Amino acid sequence: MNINILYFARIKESVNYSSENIDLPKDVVTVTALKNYLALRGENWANLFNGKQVVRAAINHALVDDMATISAGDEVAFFPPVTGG
Amino acid sequence: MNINILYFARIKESVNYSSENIDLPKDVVTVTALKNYLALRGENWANLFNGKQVVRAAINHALVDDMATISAGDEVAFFPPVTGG
Amino acid sequence: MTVRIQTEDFDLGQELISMRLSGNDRGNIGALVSFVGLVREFTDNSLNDGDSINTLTLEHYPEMTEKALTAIELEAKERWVIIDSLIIHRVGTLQPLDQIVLVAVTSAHRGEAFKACEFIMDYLKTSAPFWKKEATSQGERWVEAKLSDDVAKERWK
Amino acid sequence: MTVRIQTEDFDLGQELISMRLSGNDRGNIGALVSFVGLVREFTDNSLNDGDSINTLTLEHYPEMTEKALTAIELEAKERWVIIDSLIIHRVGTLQPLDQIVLVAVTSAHRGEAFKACEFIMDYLKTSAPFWKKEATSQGERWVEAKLSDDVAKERWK
Repeated sequence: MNINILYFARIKESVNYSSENIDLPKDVVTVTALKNYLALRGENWANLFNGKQVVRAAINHALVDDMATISAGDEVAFFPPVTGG
Repeated sequence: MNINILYFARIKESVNYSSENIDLPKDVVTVTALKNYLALRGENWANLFNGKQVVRAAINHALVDDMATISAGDEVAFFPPVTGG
Repeated sequence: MTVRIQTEDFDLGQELISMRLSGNDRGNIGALVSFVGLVREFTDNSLNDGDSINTLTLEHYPEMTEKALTAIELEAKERWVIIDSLIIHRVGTLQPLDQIVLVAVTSAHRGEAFKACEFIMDYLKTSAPFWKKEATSQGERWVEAKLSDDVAKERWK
Repeated sequence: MTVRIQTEDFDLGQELISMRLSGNDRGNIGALVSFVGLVREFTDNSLNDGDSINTLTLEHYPEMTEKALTAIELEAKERWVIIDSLIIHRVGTLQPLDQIVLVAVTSAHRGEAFKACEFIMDYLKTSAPFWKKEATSQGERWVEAKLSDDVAKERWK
């Protein structure tokens, strides 16, 4: 399925772009699976998405945990813990 | 001993004056004793100081409880529970 | 630490700007918490709920008031790490929608400023010598102290 | 209930006057509690405490930010009897002493306004998509999330 991914703050700087549109393999249907899939892209990505750093996720502008399910057309965002206020 | 007494708010209106300078009998040395002494002045005073209404006291501008001791020259104030803010 | 008792109104925006920007410690201020108490248009009590208020008159005990409020500020400063605090309390005759009281606290972090500000208000409500009298459509009436204010104060013991 | 995300500064006094005096319920407002978050002059963390801050830049997730803040306001309105709430959060590049965020809450009674205002700040700190980057004398650095903010949020559960 096809989704949009957005990256913010430290993570955006680390992967060096802010958004992408990708086709996911059929078995990538949760946030955890998507993180594992992205971690395969190289060292940079592995460091971010191997679970040693806290990477928060939102689906369609709502915070979700890593077990959340991804659907076709979703906007998935990855970012560090928030620090506003 | 000689002291000043001040009355505020509902109590001031009830006794109909705001301050007085009086000589206390020797045995009137606590707030409780002073309240009991004032209660003897008549029905108005009895209603206020017989313990059925909450009447707070301050000595020299500090809130005190009824067991506090009064000294010559003190400024004793009587008032209802405060309602500022 | 400042305490002001006054009949005139105060400019809330100016007071808060001055809390933010005056003082040598201004660069350490991360949080400014303020409370403003206002005169409502209707009475709110069990006896005569909903009478419309014409005026609210605040009496106080001048020689004691500032001392009592300063003692509350000092206690807040003992309990929390705060940078500055301000209390302005009006006396005299006010109208509905008027400002009655301002309490403002600055600190490096928000938790301390929130706690100190609410503490000051809870103590002011129960130990500073002010008394309110409402003039309503039904006549004049001294405002009764609220049990809920005593309960609020008890939390801090 | 209002949420504004903006690069420009806000006039704190005007915003609070407008909370007090606009709205049909203004005659019921007895309490106005506000929080302002400010840029400090020095960093404050275990790694590089005390570096002087030149600028603080706030990034956010535009499509999500307003939705997240509105959800927090709605939750506050579910939990406490409040009259109105306002959140203004700035984004972009700020200087020391600048205002970052305003949260203001009106209610009939102070307890509810204090709780709702602090609740909104605690949730904003931990669930609204903003990220701060400090430019200091030692270079640029993303601000780390604080465990104390998670603890503050847990209190409300």
